[in-house]
Amino acid sequence: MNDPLLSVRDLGKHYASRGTRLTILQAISFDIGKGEVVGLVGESGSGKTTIGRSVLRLVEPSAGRVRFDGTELTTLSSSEMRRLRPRMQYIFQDPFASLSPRMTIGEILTEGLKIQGLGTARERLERARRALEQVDLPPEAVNRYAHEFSGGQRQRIGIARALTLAPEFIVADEPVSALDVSIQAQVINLLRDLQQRLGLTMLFISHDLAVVEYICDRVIVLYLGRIMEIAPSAELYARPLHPYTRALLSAIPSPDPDAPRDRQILKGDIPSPANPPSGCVFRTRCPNALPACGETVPELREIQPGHFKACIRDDLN
Amino acid sequence: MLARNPARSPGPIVRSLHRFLLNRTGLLGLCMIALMIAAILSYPLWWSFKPNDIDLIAMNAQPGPTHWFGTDGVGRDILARVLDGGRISLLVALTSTVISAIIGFLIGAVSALAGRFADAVTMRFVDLVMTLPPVIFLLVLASIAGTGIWPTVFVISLLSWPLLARMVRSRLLELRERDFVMAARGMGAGLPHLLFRHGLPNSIDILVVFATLQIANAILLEAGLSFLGLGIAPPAASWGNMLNAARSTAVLEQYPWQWLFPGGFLVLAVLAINFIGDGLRDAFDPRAELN
Amino acid sequence: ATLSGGFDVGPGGFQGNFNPLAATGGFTWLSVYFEPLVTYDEKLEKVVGQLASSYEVSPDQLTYTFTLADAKWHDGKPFTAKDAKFTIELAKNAKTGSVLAARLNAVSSVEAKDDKTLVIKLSAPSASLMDTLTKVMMLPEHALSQIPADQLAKNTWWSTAPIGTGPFKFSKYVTDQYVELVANTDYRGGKPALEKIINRYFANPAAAIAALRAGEIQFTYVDSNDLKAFNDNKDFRVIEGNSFVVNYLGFNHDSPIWKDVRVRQAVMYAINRDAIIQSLYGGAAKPANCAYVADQVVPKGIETYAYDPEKAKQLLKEAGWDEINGNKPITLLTYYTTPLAANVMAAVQAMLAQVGINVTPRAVDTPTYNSIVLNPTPDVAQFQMVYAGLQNGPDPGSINVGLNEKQIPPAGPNVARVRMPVLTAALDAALAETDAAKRDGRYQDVCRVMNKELPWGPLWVAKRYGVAASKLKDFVWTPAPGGGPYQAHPEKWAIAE
Amino acid sequence: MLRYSLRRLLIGVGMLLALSVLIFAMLRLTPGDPIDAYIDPNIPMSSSDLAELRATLGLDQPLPVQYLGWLRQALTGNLGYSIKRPDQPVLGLVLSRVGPTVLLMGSAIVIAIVAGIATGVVSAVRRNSITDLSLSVFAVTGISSPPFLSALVGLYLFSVYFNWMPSGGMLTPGQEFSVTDLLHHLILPATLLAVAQTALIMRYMRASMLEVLNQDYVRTARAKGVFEFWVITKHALRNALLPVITLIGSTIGLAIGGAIFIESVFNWPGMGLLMVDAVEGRDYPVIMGSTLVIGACVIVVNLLTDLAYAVVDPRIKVG
Amino acid sequence: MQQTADTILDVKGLRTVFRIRSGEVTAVNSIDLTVAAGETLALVGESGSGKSVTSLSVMRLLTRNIGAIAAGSIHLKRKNGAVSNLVSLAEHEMRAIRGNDVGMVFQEPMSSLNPVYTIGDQISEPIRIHRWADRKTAMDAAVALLDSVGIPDARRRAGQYPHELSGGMRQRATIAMALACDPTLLIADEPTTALDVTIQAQILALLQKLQRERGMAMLFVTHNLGVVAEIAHRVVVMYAGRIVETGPVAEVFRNPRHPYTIGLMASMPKLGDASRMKQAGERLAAIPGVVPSLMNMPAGCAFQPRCKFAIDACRLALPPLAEVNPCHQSRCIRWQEIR
Ligand SMILES: Nc1ncnc2c1ncn2[C@@H]1O[C@H](COP(=O)(O)OP(=O)(O)OP(=O)(O)O)[C@@H](O)[C@H]1O
Ligand SMILES: Nc1ncnc2c1ncn2[C@@H]1O[C@H](COP(=O)(O)OP(=O)(O)OP(=O)(O)O)[C@@H](O)[C@H]1O
Ligand SMILES: [Mg+2]
Ligand SMILES: [Mg+2]
Ligand code: NI
Repeated sequence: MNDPLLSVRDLGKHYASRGTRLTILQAISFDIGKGEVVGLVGESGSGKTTIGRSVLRLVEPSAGRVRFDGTELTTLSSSEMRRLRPRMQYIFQDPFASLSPRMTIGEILTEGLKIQGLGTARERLERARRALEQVDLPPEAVNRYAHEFSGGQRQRIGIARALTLAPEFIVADEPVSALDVSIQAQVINLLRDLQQRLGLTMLFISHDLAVVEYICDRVIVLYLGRIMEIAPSAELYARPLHPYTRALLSAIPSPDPDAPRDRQILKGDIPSPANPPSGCVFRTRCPNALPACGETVPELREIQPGHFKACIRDDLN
Repeated sequence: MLARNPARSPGPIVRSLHRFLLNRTGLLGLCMIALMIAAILSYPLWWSFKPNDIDLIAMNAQPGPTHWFGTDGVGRDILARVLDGGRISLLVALTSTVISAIIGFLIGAVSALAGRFADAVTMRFVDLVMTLPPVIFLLVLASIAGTGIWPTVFVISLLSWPLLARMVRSRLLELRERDFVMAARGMGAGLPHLLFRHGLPNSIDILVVFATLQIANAILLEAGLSFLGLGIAPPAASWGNMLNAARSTAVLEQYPWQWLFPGGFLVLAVLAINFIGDGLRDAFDPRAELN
Repeated sequence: ATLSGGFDVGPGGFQGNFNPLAATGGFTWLSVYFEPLVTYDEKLEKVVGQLASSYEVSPDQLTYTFTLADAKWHDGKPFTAKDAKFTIELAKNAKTGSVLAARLNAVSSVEAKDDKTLVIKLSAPSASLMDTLTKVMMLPEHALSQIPADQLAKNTWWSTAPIGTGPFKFSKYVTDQYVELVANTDYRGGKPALEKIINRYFANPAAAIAALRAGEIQFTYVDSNDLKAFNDNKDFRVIEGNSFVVNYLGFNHDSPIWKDVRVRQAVMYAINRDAIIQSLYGGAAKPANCAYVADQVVPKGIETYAYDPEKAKQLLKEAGWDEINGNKPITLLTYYTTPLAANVMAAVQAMLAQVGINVTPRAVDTPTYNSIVLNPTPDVAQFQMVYAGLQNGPDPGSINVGLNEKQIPPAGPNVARVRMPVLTAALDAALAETDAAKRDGRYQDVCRVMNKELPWGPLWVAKRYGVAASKLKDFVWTPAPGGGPYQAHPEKWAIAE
Repeated sequence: MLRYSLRRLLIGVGMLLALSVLIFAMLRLTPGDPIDAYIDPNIPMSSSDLAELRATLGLDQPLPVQYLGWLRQALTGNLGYSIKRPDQPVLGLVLSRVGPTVLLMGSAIVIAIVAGIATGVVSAVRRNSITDLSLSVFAVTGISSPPFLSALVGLYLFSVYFNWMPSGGMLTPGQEFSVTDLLHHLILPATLLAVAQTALIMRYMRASMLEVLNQDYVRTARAKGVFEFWVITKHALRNALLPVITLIGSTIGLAIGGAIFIESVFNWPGMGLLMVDAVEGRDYPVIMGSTLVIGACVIVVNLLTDLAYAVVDPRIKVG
Repeated sequence: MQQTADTILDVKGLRTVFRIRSGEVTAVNSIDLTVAAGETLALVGESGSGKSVTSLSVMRLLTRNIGAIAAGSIHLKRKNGAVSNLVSLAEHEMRAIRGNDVGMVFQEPMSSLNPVYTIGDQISEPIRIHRWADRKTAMDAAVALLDSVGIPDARRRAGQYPHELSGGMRQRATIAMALACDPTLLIADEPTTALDVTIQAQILALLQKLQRERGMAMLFVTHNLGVVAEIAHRVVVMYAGRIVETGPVAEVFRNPRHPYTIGLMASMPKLGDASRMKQAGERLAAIPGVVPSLMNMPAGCAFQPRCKFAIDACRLALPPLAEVNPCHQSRCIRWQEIR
């Protein structure tokens, strides 16, 4: 991974809201190699979407640099950015909100091509039909509206839309969390097939650790806008190092009636970004917190090759 | 979910039409307006009186077999004038509604989508226009523009857009944050694309409500302009200036047909347009088929 | 008893300006509590004394001597010649906002000989002096002398505590609602029969009529087409009077299309004035063939321009109208915005269209009209013809400003830009005629010239109406231009219980 | 909240300044000046007088000079004297009209809000019923009847024909002030003024209510066993009001437009009447003054609606 | 299951229909359910399978002019011991039951709380309505309830508005609201679906604790099999408006006898399993196709178009609920063959 496709350094994002400063993201750094699928997990409000969008400059990051295939994105002008956009696409969480209710599927799928001025109307439509086939939908769907499809089908349409522009890099923002289990499996399979067939690089956002494990090569664990842990997925699930990751894994209910039910329940809620705890942001809910945790912000350290964590308690490893 | 429908389905326009035809009140409105327009356009063929022919002997005649709607203070046939006035009133109302809808939409949409600075400037401007008392605005614009159909259209258009601009703006501010707009931006969409591919279709309901209210408003504003000696120059009839005749107590009280008929037609037209508006709103909303 | 009325809706009256020096109308009301030295009689035929018990004019017409009546101001102080001198000097001083200043130009000096004798000296004889003096309401020197002339108009005295000599005293003014006067029990003509008079303000004539019919007021001006409701109603008395305003079609003589007199005649022949008067005015107007209708100034045997569309067409053909203008629309500007005027314009337009003159009426508000027509260099396209009115009485001389070549804007209000040497000569002769007996003859000459040359197309003089409740007794009112003043004897007005 | 209000008011002052420039420029673009308005074309005056009058009023000076002169005075709180009623300072004149206008508009708006909301709720709850249909026909008729016509018809019906109401004015002339007298004069114009507003509010209220009735929290309220009446009045109504409040705020300006006809027909001594008079008389100082006062009112009302919004909706924090 | 003395809810043959433009659709068909005191019955199934309609039918909260109960009975044992058939109760009687004998928790804690009233206000409302308590007593009770659902600093929280609370706290508040009048039955319609796993674990633990303490019956709707295993005693699997399998949780999950249940279990990515599957190049065992539309139901077994075990007989007639063992039933004619 000597030449990552995407390299994020010290990404920060804050919002000013009525005088108070909300720090949503702080010092986020990671790389994604070509053809790699990186998972981003964390609780609601931890800033996953914000990272995904900042990377594509769908929201403007407040600090840091994002380098895509050798180009620094944060300093590009909006027209230069526009030219680059087809190479990186976004898949949205909510299959209902992400498709315009007033456009036919054909219009939705050709929109990107039209914006980029690619092809004739006929060619664009052909491409839309092909994209539909790629996601196992009948090409006749071009004349229908989004509301005529089920959630899973819509999510496929959302994926097809991202594919029409033949991107190299995709940010998939919780693409399956709004779907039913049976459909979820279909879409995960589809995404994985596509990724492998097209050699896509992907940032896969999810709050469901089980799903992430299935599709990702590496996983980033986020808490309140800070990275807690990064590790190859097999490694992470086998040996989670950070107390937060452990808690997350333990909270997932298992359908296996024989599974042990001695789970560790985190106390309280994720704190507000308006007044994050000092030091380690997780310490207020951490079962292993020490007084020292409140003093310094733990840095992200490489504990084992490729396995990073931001926690001062090495005794837990 | 309707996912398992037969393979070929008709195009979006045909389906909008279909949805409109499903709407019973919309159709009723369409019939009303069609009848009215047919009458307005064809009346010279079947009605012997001309709108501007005076007949000082038959003045202020009651509705009856010769003059179905009676005559006015100089003996002009009210039916002919109502129909002839309908041409002008509907023309003025429709064109000025279209123009003010365009202005209001563009200003509101640009304000919402073109960044904070543009937003602040345009919204302050809209506020300014909205604080200006309409009488003064009307008077000044009108005296600059003069009389006639097009100046009237101009004045009415310029007076009516700010409220729409505000409504469109707040709708699009909300829309801007929606995922599918984000998706379009992610594909490199610029302002015009966002304006017309996303902003416009998603403001249709606001535009329709505005248009239905504005048509009534435009006809009334035209009446107000005639009142100030502007607007449609007499003796050309318009529903507005015919209603103005009711300013005279004699007409108001003793010759009510002189204002009841144009007033009735005005209300009918507005009612029909409201019905059509409701139908259109549904027709433009693909989701309406569901229930 | 209290009399309420809408004394201000109607000819030119406007409440809010309580300063008689600045008033161009509303004298019906003002003269209930103020009084001029002289005034018109009830029929508006001759000038009679009011605060002046008598007056004399020197043979050279340059010295006027007034003997003043024994009157008292409402605050009890006696009215003297010094007050009269003070008032006339104020009226002469344009700084006070006086609209009479120019008309009093001829006055060279005003002397108070003694308390009861006032002498006015003129630099040149003026036929209109007495008419002007009827509008000069006497003001108390003791109340106003302290106020600098240029501040006078802005003083609140006028609407809070004005003092006059009339039969009623100012009591209170409720902004934009009404003015209340109470009886001046010391009035020299006797104690008024009414206790109070209330003048209510109506922004809309329809509302005034509603109030009259609802019995809230006992008197108001009424438009001729609103009379129907009152004519057969024994609770009301309709009062009819001459408006002294001639309505005319003014040709803009700067526009080439009216150069040929045959075109102007054609306009006259094309309009069926009798029909309009009968139907639209309901007979409440008299046709005019020059600026006048009063018998003594209209000579016999002038052309009556009876309706004759064929002749009109013939005349137009002879004049070559097709070359002059043809079918191009001609703007017919007017400041009359009443429903009646709209009907008249429609009728005129239709009648002119029959002979091939295509006019487009345009009714605008008064300031717009004035700014167009009084503009020294008007836009002829906007203004080729006007439908307007001009006051022609009680003093026939008032017509001069609208027709005399010397009065073309900016000098004066000859808005039609009439440049007719014969007419100017006739007018000048009439105004210079100091012999009252010969004056009517001179005016007849003016009328003849007008009738022949048609500087305007004279149309008619409408009647004006007021309606009073029948229970109102001894109520004297006449629809005088500007509301008068005239001898109305408000002290005698009474209401039958 | 206080700081927010102050900031808004400060912006408001800037707006008023901009407004004054705009009006000043616009007024000078209208044909005719105060002197033109002063002249009765039937009784003409000689023109030398006119020039002199123009000079005393300063109308012969260049526009920026006139504006600055006006502004300098205005900043000291002196809005000049009315031209048509020279003995009345504009400020006093305008301020004396604010009360009646606020009274009239206020009662009309209260009527409109109460009636509009009530009918809107009824037609949303009984949607597609006969009641709903007739209410929407009423609304359309209300929206499409010209204000002067409804005022005149109302005047005729209630004052002349039935003789229930006085024909105009705010108080019976010559009588002592009494509240009943005032109400007696107020009720008809206020109701007529409210008609169009009612119709408008009703339509928006209906749409908004239909939206809210589908919300989860309405279902939750029913699941708690709340009486249907309270479900609608307590749980749904308050939420449905939110968009309507904005509407009310932004149509205040238009309502003033409608008030002009009512005020002139009913001779209500308010801003509308003053303004019409001033426009007819090209009484520049009064027009400037009253526009600024109306502008200030609109700004304050908008601020108040925003604050009201924050009161009704706890999610909105102003400041 | 037999109706026993402590059966709280007993639904028999419930059929609920919706009126749509083109006629009527049956959203829920012949549903039988019983829940005993202290017991949790889970209702699982995919979106649109009729879980919410079932729970709303029990509450009789279907919008009157759209949906209605067409057949069946719903017997509820009330707090006072009386058993009423909710289907035949008048609206005002039903109103007295809602929030009093039956509490309900909805999926979206944000949208099911009224944004313009404080939490305390909303929680005390059922107490004021059903117990005629005055404002102050009701508020005190609300604070106590908030405390019991584990919200720290309950008095201050009671004065806050929903938007000022986090998602987990909001859901706790709606639970407090449902429990305000000590109902005999709590219906929870996907109460944890909108929450994070960590918060979900908290809420599940809370519900279990409350149920133990109060001994109420619970009807728990969810689509997450993990949650079912965690919280429920018995499970009802629904598909397209009908029950396809029902039985004790452990039994059904260990030994599913309906292809749909089997598919559901298989399509869930299992923690720790994925890395192995990835290495082996295995795919997740997804059920192909989508849930059929109510307007367009396949003939016979509703699941047969997606079922890999389907045979011709499946298309002919609706399979009956077959008894696998006395407490375990499956609506599949091949239940014995499939594993
Ligand atoms: N425009 C904004 N203004 C202020 N705060 C914002 C804005 N957008 C997001 N936030 C805040 O940023 C934080 C992170 O939001 P984000 O959407 O990235 O979270 P997430 O991890 O994607 O959560 P979820 O799982 O719910 O999608 C949240 O606390 C959110 O409230
Ligand atoms: N108001 C309604 N009008 C028409 N059909 C409805 C209505 N409400 C629900 N339905 C239909 O009834 C069926 C069952 O819906 P229900 O809400 O019970 O599903 P669910 O199992 O709760 O799904 P989810 O997991 O998405 O909550 C669905 O097909 C739905 O489309
Ligand atoms: Mg997110
Ligand atoms: Mg549900
Ligand atoms: Ni989930």
